[in-house]
Amino acid sequence: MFDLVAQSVFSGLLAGAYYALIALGLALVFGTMRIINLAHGELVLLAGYIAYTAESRFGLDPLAALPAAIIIVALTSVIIYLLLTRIRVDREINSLILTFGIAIMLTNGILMIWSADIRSTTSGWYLDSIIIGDTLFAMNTEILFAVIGVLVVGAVWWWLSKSWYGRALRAVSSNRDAAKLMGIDPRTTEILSFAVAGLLASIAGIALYSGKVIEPSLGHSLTIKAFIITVLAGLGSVPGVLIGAVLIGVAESLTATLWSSALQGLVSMLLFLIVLLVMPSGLFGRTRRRG
Amino acid sequence: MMKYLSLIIILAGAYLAVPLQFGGNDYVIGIVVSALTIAGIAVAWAMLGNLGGMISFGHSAFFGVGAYGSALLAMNAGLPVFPSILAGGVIAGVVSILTMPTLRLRGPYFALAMLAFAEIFRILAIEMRWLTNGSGGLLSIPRLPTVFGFDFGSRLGGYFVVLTLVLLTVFVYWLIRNRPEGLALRAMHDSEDATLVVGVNATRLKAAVLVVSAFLTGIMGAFNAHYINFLEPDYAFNGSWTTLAIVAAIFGGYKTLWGPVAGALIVYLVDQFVFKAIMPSGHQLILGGLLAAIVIFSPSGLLPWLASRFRKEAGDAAHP
Amino acid sequence: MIARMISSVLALTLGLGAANADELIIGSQIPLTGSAARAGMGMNEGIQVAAKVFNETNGKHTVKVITIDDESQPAKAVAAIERLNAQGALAFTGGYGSNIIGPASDAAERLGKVYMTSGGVATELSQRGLKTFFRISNATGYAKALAGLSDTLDLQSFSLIYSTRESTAEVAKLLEEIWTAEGKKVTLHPFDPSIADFKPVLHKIKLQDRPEAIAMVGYENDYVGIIRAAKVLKPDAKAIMGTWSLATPKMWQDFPDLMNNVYGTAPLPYPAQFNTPEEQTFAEAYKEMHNKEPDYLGIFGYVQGLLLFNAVAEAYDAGTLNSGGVQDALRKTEHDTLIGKVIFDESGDNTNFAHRMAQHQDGAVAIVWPKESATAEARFPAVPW
Amino acid sequence: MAKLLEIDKVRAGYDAINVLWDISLTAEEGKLTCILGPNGGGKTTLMRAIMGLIPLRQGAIRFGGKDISNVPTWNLVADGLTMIPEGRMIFRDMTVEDNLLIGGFTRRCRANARANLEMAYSTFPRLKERRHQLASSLSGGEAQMLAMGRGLMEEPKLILVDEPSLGLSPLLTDEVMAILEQLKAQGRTIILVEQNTHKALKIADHVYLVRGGKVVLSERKEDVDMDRLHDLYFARDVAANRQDA
Repeated sequence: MFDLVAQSVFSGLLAGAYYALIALGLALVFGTMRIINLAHGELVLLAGYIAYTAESRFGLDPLAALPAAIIIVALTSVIIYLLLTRIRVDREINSLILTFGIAIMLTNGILMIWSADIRSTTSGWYLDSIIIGDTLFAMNTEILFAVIGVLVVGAVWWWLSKSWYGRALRAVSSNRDAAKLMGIDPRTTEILSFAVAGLLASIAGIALYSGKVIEPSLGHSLTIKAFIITVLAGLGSVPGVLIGAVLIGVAESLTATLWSSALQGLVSMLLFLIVLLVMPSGLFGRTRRRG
Repeated sequence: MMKYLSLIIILAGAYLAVPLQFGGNDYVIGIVVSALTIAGIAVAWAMLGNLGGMISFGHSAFFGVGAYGSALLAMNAGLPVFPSILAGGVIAGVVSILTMPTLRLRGPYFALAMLAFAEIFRILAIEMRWLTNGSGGLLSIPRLPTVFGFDFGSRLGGYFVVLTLVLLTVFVYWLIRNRPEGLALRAMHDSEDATLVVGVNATRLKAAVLVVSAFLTGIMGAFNAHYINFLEPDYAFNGSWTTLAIVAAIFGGYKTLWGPVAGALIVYLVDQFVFKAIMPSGHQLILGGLLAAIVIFSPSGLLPWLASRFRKEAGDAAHP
Repeated sequence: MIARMISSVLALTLGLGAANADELIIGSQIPLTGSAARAGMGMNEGIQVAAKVFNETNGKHTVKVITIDDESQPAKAVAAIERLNAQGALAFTGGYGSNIIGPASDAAERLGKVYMTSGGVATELSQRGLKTFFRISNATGYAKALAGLSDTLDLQSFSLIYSTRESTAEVAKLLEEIWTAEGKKVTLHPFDPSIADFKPVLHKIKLQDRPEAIAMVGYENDYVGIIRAAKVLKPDAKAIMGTWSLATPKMWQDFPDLMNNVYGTAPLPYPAQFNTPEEQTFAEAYKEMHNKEPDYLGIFGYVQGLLLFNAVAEAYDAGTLNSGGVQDALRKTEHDTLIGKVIFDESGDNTNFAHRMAQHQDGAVAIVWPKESATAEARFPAVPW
Repeated sequence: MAKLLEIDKVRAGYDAINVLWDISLTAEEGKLTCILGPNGGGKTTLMRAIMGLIPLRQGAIRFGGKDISNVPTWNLVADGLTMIPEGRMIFRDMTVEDNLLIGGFTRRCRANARANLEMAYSTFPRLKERRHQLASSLSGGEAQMLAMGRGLMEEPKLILVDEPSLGLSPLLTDEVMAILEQLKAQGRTIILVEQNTHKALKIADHVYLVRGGKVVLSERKEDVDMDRLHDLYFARDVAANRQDA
């Protein structure tokens, strides 16, 4: 029994770090601009398909596809931002609808380019198992991207809190006019943050491709997962994203172990609702309320 | 007077011209019925969005509950189909009480909390096998009956039923909108503080609108169950019931009475008849692009845009 | 003005469909987008091959297949059937997923035209008393094949991992019944289709169930996830087996390191050992059209298509198209097909449907059960890890 | 003395409402120019127009002889033009220190940001005590100090100060005025917008009175007649002599 739970928690932790990668880009844009990018999951998926093309067509390692993925995905992300700036009224709901429309376009575009077949890496190293202390099992890719996930969360946290542009981004989100008075061009800053969100989606997409199976209709569920984690974390809390993601990962994993994997979705949704209703600003959010 | 006249023309067209023109073509009528089903949900959704300022991503929860409720009552309790459709709506309304804690939430938080409810109901429908037959679903759900020699179970019969349901939904929406509470709710959209000063109990009103919206959505779900004669959790609680309705409502203009209906008809019919003919398997791409375009170019929706164009033209004509 | 526009558009989209004298129009309602797109595209390839083969070999008639994407949605599937009917279709084929086939075949029944599929296995589909519904596959056939193989291998305990979707859950239920009746030990592990990490499930199987065999009922992405998790955890099982979409050349090609020694249902071995002329014709046409080796969905699509085309042609010649001639032609005889003899009963089920079990053996898909069709010995005990 | 800022017949406002009506004034280098006027007279709108936060409808603004009428705000800041807005415009959900540091965002100031931070802390010791608190937790006076400290981080040539005494105790107001005087002594050019006539006049070199979107008085401080100023301020003499700068 102990082995069972230990492995379950271990798997959950690894899954959590991976979920954090998926959620981070969405959390960044939502935390700083109050925009929920419903096409975020599709951006992650797009990066996964770029890795697939790099691997199957050019024989490249999935990680080697990262630069190409970053360029294409970050560019797409910036285009989404530029479209979002065209919205004049009811920004909250209209940005949801606009990004939803873009998500539909991306899903169908991916389907047309890459067909409905499932894809996953064939690079053996990623899938080889690694055993820790004879009792904990994982794939190399899970360990690799868990480490990357933690590092990236740290890097984003540092960027937002310590760098000039990170600070500028927070300033723009806090008070746009005052930020201009500090010599900040809000558009440049926001374009940068969408580009960074695209970069994060690219890393997440490589993690997705090298550990899981991708198919064109996957984007939507990635977006939902990312949003749930963002809400659990609390608005604007980057470390909270990691903790919220790990919470979901471990909860899902323990549900599968102790109960049934058919109920994973139920448990994570209940967890989401409970946190939302009981802790109005999320696990680590600042004082801003949702009510 | 003009207003009533145009209403009469629309009604006559809907009840007479459409059946006369397309009554023999099950395919066209079938697509129109699907579009009207979306229209019904879209109106119920817009009611919550416009009156309560609450954007829900989880209306498929009420659609599914209404559908299962009605189907199970008709199949297991032997209730006649029309009363059981009504009962399905009532069940959806009652179930919406479970979701009321979410009324404390705002904006995207409310939207996603409702989505979580829809997902929870979907999984429950899979797991509660004794009641719902799990993922196997329900086949051969009783059709709409034949009344006074008219077969409501036919495509055309279904058309009349769903048309009437949609019109009733719009009528209910109109009634609520024009009551003082409706006005208060619309004001609340702009500022919650304002209504608190006026002395309206905002939360109770919102709760009432939620129940009505859930009831109307449940009715559409119940109708669909008896029209398609089939249910399974993934279908009944499918997110597309919500997203299509949102798309339709936004497209037509969710703050207007008829916008959601017009949006549903246009989006669905144009998508199925035109885009699908041009692009047989990727036509949703165009739909997505259209949606993005309307948000950018006419954010209040198509109907308000047309209305302003019309007024402008009329104004130009009056003052040459 | 608007009304005129709409009616002209309608005329445009509905008006194509006037039939040529001897060109038989067949409607194909199939998911090319949405959740079932993958399977739908595979089946569609088979149907197209069937049309090509029919048109080249029949001599007397040609068929024209009109395909409409049902977007994996029941209401659109029903609409597709009605639209195909308006375009002059004499019968329908296609369909994937019992949830979509159910309402679509209901619609076909109302129109009095045959609906032929291989994509829905739910038992209830053939218990609705429809006269025009036919399918060449069913859940029982898959379950029997898995159970038959495990008897031959003398396996006594199973961990059954299955998706909570309707067709997978149905096959799993049948398997559980068969094995339990035989006094074997079965532990069930249902999972939600959205699950991506199977390690917790496999770990449970490894430490608690300790089964002789792991059985999977799911789809390609599920198989890949399960076998990957098994490769990491290495449970001490003697065999791993699954149902459709598993023992296919494509799976080997895409996931060679996962598939070796895995058992799955398959109609034909691969590399195809095409012995009969019909098999050869099929294989050549398939390769020519799609530039790849045929897979199991293509075979089913081909078989269901060809059966239907022949029956329609027969009824056309007999002048019984409108008086139930197509279903009579389907019901009255046995049909020799790529997947063996097909015999339809009153409910439209293929009573002779029995699947074969194949095993991935170093790049080949070898039929290992039943003995009379076997192309190789089963490797046992053997797992991919 | 050189005219550092010239405002030439500027017209500006919000949406359908025009607030400034052909307003003209100048600020001389190294001097403290004080703009007085009643609430709603257009003082803050003028500040916002200078900073490019609202577009000009007519007229021109020159900074050091260069036309800056359509230059974006952030470029003006980079050129040494700074506005210290009222205390409400601090970044409430950032810490005090981050608020100050962001003042040094422009490329020109980044290298000196740390040194400037220490300077700001020595000017406003209270801020140093609260450096790690969220700005939203500050009192009104502290917020005003934060806004000033943040503005100084921008190493400005010309500082527009918008009603620094708003909501402050008399003691704190004196403190703020002393700091402004100090800045002037350092050779910076200052435009001070105030309602607190007496305290502002003490440190001003030139005085404008803005009412109804127009300049109704422009005088050197020495020439100011308090009674007349008050009459004009409260519009007691409608026929008052109108003077353009």
